[in-house]
Amino acid sequence: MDIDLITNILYAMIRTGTPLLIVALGEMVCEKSGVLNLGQEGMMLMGAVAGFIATWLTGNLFFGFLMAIVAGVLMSQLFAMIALGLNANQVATGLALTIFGTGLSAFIGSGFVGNPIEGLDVIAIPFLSEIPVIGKMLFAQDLIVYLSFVLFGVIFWFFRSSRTGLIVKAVGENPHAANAIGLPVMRTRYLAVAFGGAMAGLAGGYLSLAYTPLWAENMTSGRGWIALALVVFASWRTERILLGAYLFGLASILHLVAQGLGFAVSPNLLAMLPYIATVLVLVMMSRNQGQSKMYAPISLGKPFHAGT
Amino acid sequence: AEPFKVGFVYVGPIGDHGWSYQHDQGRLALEKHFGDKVKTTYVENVPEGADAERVIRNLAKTGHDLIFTTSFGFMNPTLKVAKRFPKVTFEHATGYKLSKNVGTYISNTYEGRYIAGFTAAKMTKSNKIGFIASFPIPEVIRDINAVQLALNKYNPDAELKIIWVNSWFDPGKEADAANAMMDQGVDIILQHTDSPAAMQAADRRGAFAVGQASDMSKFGKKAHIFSVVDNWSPFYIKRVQQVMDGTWKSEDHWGGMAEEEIVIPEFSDSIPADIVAEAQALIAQIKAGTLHPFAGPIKNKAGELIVAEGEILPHADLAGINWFVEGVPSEIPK
Amino acid sequence: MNTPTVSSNPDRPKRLVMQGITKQYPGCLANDSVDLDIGVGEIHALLGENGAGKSTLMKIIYGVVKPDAGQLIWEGETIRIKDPAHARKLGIGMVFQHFSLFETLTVTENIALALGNEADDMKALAEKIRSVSARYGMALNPQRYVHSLSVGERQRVEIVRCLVQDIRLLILDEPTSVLTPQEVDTLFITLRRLAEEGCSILFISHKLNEVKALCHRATVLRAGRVSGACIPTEEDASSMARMMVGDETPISMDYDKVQGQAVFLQVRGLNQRSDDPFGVDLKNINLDVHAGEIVGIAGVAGNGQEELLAALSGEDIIKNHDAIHFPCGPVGHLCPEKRRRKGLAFVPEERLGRGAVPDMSLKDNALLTGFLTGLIKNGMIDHEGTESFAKKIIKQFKVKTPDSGTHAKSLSGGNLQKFIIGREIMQNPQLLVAAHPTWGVDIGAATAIHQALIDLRDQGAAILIVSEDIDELFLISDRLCAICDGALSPIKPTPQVTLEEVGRWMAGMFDELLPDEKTPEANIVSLQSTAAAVKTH
Amino acid sequence: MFLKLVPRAEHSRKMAYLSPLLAGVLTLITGGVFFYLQGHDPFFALKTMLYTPISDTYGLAELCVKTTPILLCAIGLAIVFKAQVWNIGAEGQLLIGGLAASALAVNIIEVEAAWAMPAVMLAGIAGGALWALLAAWLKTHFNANEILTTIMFNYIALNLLIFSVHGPLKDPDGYNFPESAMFGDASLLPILVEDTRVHAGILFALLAVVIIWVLLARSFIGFQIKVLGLDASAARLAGFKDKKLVWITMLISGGLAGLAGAGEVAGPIGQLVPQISPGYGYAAIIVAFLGRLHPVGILFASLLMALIYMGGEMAQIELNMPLAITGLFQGMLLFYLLACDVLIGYKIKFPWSGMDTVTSRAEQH
Ligand SMILES: Nc1ncnc2c1ncn2[C@@H]1O[C@H](COP(=O)(O)OP(=O)(O)OP(=O)(O)O)[C@@H](O)[C@H]1O
Ligand SMILES: Nc1ncnc2c1ncn2[C@@H]1O[C@H](COP(=O)(O)OP(=O)(O)OP(=O)(O)O)[C@@H](O)[C@H]1O
Ligand SMILES: [Mg+2]
Ligand SMILES: [Mg+2]
Repeated sequence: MDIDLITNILYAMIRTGTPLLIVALGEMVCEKSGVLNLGQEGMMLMGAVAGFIATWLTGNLFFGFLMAIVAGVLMSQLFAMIALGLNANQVATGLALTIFGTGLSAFIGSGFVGNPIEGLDVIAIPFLSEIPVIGKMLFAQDLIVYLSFVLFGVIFWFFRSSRTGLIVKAVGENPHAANAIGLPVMRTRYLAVAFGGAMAGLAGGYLSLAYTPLWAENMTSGRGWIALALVVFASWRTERILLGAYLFGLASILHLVAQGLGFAVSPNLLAMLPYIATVLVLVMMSRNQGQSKMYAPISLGKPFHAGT
Repeated sequence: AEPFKVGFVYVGPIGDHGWSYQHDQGRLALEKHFGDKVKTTYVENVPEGADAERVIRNLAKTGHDLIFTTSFGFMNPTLKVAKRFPKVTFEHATGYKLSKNVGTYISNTYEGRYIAGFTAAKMTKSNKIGFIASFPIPEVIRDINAVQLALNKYNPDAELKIIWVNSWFDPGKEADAANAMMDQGVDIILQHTDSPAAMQAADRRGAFAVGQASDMSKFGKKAHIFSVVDNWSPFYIKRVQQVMDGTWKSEDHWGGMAEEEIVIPEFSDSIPADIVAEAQALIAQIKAGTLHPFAGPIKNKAGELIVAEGEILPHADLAGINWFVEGVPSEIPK
Repeated sequence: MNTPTVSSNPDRPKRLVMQGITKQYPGCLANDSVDLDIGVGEIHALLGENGAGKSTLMKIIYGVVKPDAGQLIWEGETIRIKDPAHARKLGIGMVFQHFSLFETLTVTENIALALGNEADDMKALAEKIRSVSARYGMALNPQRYVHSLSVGERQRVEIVRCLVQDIRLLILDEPTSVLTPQEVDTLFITLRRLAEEGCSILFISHKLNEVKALCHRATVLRAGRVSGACIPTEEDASSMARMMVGDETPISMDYDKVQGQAVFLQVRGLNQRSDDPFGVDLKNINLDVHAGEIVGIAGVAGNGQEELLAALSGEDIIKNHDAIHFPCGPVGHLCPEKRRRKGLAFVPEERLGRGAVPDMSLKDNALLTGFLTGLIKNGMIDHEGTESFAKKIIKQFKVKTPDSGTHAKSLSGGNLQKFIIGREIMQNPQLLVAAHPTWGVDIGAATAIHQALIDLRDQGAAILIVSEDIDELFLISDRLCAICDGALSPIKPTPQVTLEEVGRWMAGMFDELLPDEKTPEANIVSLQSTAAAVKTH
Repeated sequence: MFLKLVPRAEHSRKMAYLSPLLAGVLTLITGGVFFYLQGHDPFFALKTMLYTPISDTYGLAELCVKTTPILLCAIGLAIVFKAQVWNIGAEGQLLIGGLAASALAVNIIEVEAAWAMPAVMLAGIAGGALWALLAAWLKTHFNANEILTTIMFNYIALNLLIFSVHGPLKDPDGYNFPESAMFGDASLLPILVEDTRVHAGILFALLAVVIIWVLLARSFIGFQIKVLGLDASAARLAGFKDKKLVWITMLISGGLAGLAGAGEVAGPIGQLVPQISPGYGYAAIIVAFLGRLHPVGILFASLLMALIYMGGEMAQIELNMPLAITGLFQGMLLFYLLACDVLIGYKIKFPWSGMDTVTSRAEQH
């Protein structure tokens, strides 16, 4: 393998990992507050279709991304209304959201199939992007990739040192205690769900506006599920989400690269690699449990009703 | 009078902008052509499992006179339903089993592929040509062979890189595959998958790409050199007319450039004029029947002569082809 | 014990007056026009049976629960307390009965959360925590994670959380049930000091002698209503108990001590490393429990009780199988079910979540451990048998519940505890191991539970009680010891030990062993000589 | 929010039955409005979706065919979910079941003996069960989260299936197309009603419903499973072996999903094809929740789910609606049901309604 190939693989790893990273970060915040939203796929698709339509109609990519985020937030609030407002089972509500979002996005997007738009461009940062190997990977990406770096930093800081981060963690660990000491449990959860929705919408928009600038039904192809798995995989730690998203990104392009290089292994078997790798890493990580307990939101998925 | 009812069964969403989308364009052409005389119906996203039979049967039951089942996996269900509804006519795409009221049809995509192979052979600078493949079924293997045959003839130094993505439609993965190829020096990308994502990826990185199934020119202003378009309209119009007239016969239909079922709407300006002219000439020969991509001599990868000089690989063999011609660098995945 | 330093003074200015407070829960009126007032610098006790409505009333003051009717007058002004943040601003602090701490956060973070935005500077806060906790004699390391703290230390966090702010009314909901006598004394010193500084204190406890020692006034709640008030120093424990439970409920304050017969449970050289990084290792535990006696183990929570109980119940398998013997042979390797088959019954510390499944009916909860009494036939449940078993428990142990279909979680703590003890006793165990059998249970229910244990003992069962409540252990055990940091003190007949001695044991000072660090064998010898001493008595 | 939820002292049984009805009515109303806005006669459209597909024997038979795999997967999920073991892998287990069944069936095409069909079914059950046990093993031995492992195993199973159908199990006479040879008649599930496709699989599914119902309601194992799910530490203290229970529940649910897969390939399909399941394993998760993890509820829920799938097809045929409305309807129905379920545990208090009458505590006992 020559150096250019490695540079390119690393670059592609970041690009492939970015939508996963964004969704997974959003879902992690949501889960940290104790809410399990399995509707990622539905929210992403709605983000993708809304972003695409908005851009197609106005020609403005930023408006497109804005609408993608808005769509994600609206979908997440539908979830919140039922799962939080009405205390319904979160797993079932999330699944319903995915089914609903998949159907609705196909429905409203049907008139926009086959329309091309000008996708988001790469902005190479002068000098930095010239650094060998890592320059392209880190400094020759598009705005959303840079934004994802920023989001990662912000969320890392949020849970490490911010008071609001503490509140989110507290609400996710023990909502009854949080309520008893006067933390706004419900408001925190609504906001966390909304943030998760915004991130899923953004990631969906990234797919339809930057990654593959087009709209096609079901174009997320299961990335929402992978992101959900990533959160567990990362045992709710921000830095591991980053690692996991890029690892998965790498694994999912490596098998394509390997084929191009002429490895004579069945592509079906190669295609299993990312999944097998995930399981193996998970097994290795789970063996020492004490650590992950510290980060897991203990009340995840359990409904809370203040009962006053 | 009652309109003539035509039903379509699609394997994907009509929003895939590929295979099913193109069939639906054919359906729309029918409606346009016949106006009130014809009423069309479609069912999309029909899984090629247990559901297909019910969908086909429901179409037959609800008074459809002619039903097109547009994917290989619908073969056995189509035959089963056809047996039960002898008055209804069925046309199954890409299969190989016929019966009294079931015909089959397929398009000679390999003709378009041959032109693609030719153009790629002439235009590549890196001598690396990429092919994004879906599944190793005869149709795809046939097309890869057609490309390789063109390369063998026009640029034996060019290397064909094949990446199997195990999906007909996954824009992200198709784009990833295209990028992986370009990372390895590929400068012209062909695909046998449905989405225009690879075209877009090529466009961003200054490579060339050939569109597949539908006209993908919109998705790659610079990259798009031409698209090999499945044009089902003439065939659908012809068949509907035949069934209406009572002249329909069960047959295995292969339609290509001559029948206007495979069309290359236009060549982009980025191809040098002499290459375009040569390509046009090849097309004319194919239409005239004087050029056949699978005309002998053809050797397989092991170097055995499969088609002798002066012979043409017959449709019956093309239908189930499961070997690569000499020159394809990789094996058919098992 | 000390008597209150400030005598009750009805004329002191009022800090808080509650009038006609009413709170309706679905199916239950928790507070029914409650009137209560508390003066500046007053320590006021709130007494009542389980479910009398004490916690509800406190939560209303703290703004966690909104009253349906009635008004609060805070320092002369009628107010509505919107939420705990508001209450805190007014200078109200509350230590909840069920801790409201977050295990995955540090002490500082826990305290910061309750303080609101003023706690943004974590460094300064940690410093403040250190100084406040030192000032009131409750050492705390602000950097520790709460999950690594013992129950007593968690209690401190709860209290310090109130003290770091400017406190004017401190509410303590059953704060002493998890403390050692020494810790209780320290706490009381702190509280008295606070009161002297002018802070008002509302104090809930089921331990009447504590109330007597600490409080200036007491209000008694019964079934949501104020049923009486008194000056604790002018009453004795039993007269206050009568006010709480009425005349018909028996309250016993004394039981006979007896001598055991043959040894049933024999623990020899039990060493067990804890898997939990924050757990305690058991160190060379030696212990005999005879048939027909009650042995009590005192100790501050988090000193190895959980680990010892897990080893005895079979939740933890012992590597050295011989370490635990029943008369039928070694049982260290057996799972809980097999040990039960050999005569063990077990009452865990947590009623809900271990002793009983909250979301299952009492009937199903009866089956939970009662399945060995012939309720399973060919793998199928005998539903009628189970029903009648549950009904028998309910009847015999006077469990207050509409019927056996009620979910365990909707029973009050005391009633559920009676049900669980009843379930275990009804299986006629030869050995009953019970953890904290009356934790947080009111005096009426506690008496019933104690009586049931004594009855079981008199039928010849061996009983081992692990409790943090020393008074209880003195009341019902025939022999006593204490556990500290995973090691067991000598066991002595109850009449031969003093409260002070047990207190020292709980702090790890096992006098006999101190002079020359005796070997384990010697330890056994000394234990046996102790046992012999009992026999010769 | 303008509504206030007031918890009920006890769950309302009446509402438990009424809530699905209410959700159904709301779905019908919303669906009608939706169709109206799309320019269709709402009554005709709803009839087309929900009645036409099952208006004759063939339709009813098809309902059974479509219900069978969903029901088998969902009923198995009921039992793992009761144990709070989150097996999201019914899809993968179904695929492996179908694969294992096919691997046997294509090797006994010539066999005409009566054991062929049961053997094929058993192969499917074994395949599904083993696939599930793999996740169970990772959970009990390595603490690997089963949600994650089972999702990953779904993808792996799909790739294995595609690999096999393009490779070892491909019909040698099939022109290299990705499908196996047609199974021998003796391997196929018998048809129950002539002229339809309803096959013995539905009987297996119904039997499974009864067995799981007895298991959960009557058996001690079922009791242990429920306790484990509600309160793992109480289960441990009572001496129930949690690892064993995880294995048992995964075995049962994997086996049933495997049977579903075998039933598809040896039933309506009759051969192994790449697409034996359009996501039955995922649909089953929803069905299991819709049916509140109760066998009878699940039976109804899977019938309803199957009907909506068929209705979606019919709406395309008769009304030219896109397939997306299937998802819209399923999502809507689920949302409504989940929303209505709140009435089981809570009373809704409107801001304009006054205080509840205060019940005296004396009435309590
Ligand atoms: N959140 C709630 N929902 C419904 N009922 C409740 C709730 N909290 C308390 N109750 C009921 O209110 C009554 C009073 O409860 P409360 O907690 O005030 O009792 P308590 O006096 O603190 O008892 P204990 O001595 O056990 O602590 C109980 O009968 C209980 O059933
Ligand atoms: N959400 C609820 N619904 C119904 N009853 C409740 C609810 N929350 C609490 N209770 C009941 O309220 C009573 C008092 O609740 P609380 O949390 O104060 O515990 P408690 O009675 O003091 O328990 P313990 O005596 O075990 O310490 C208990 O009987 C409990 O069953
Ligand atoms: Mg209380
Ligand atoms: Mg209590």
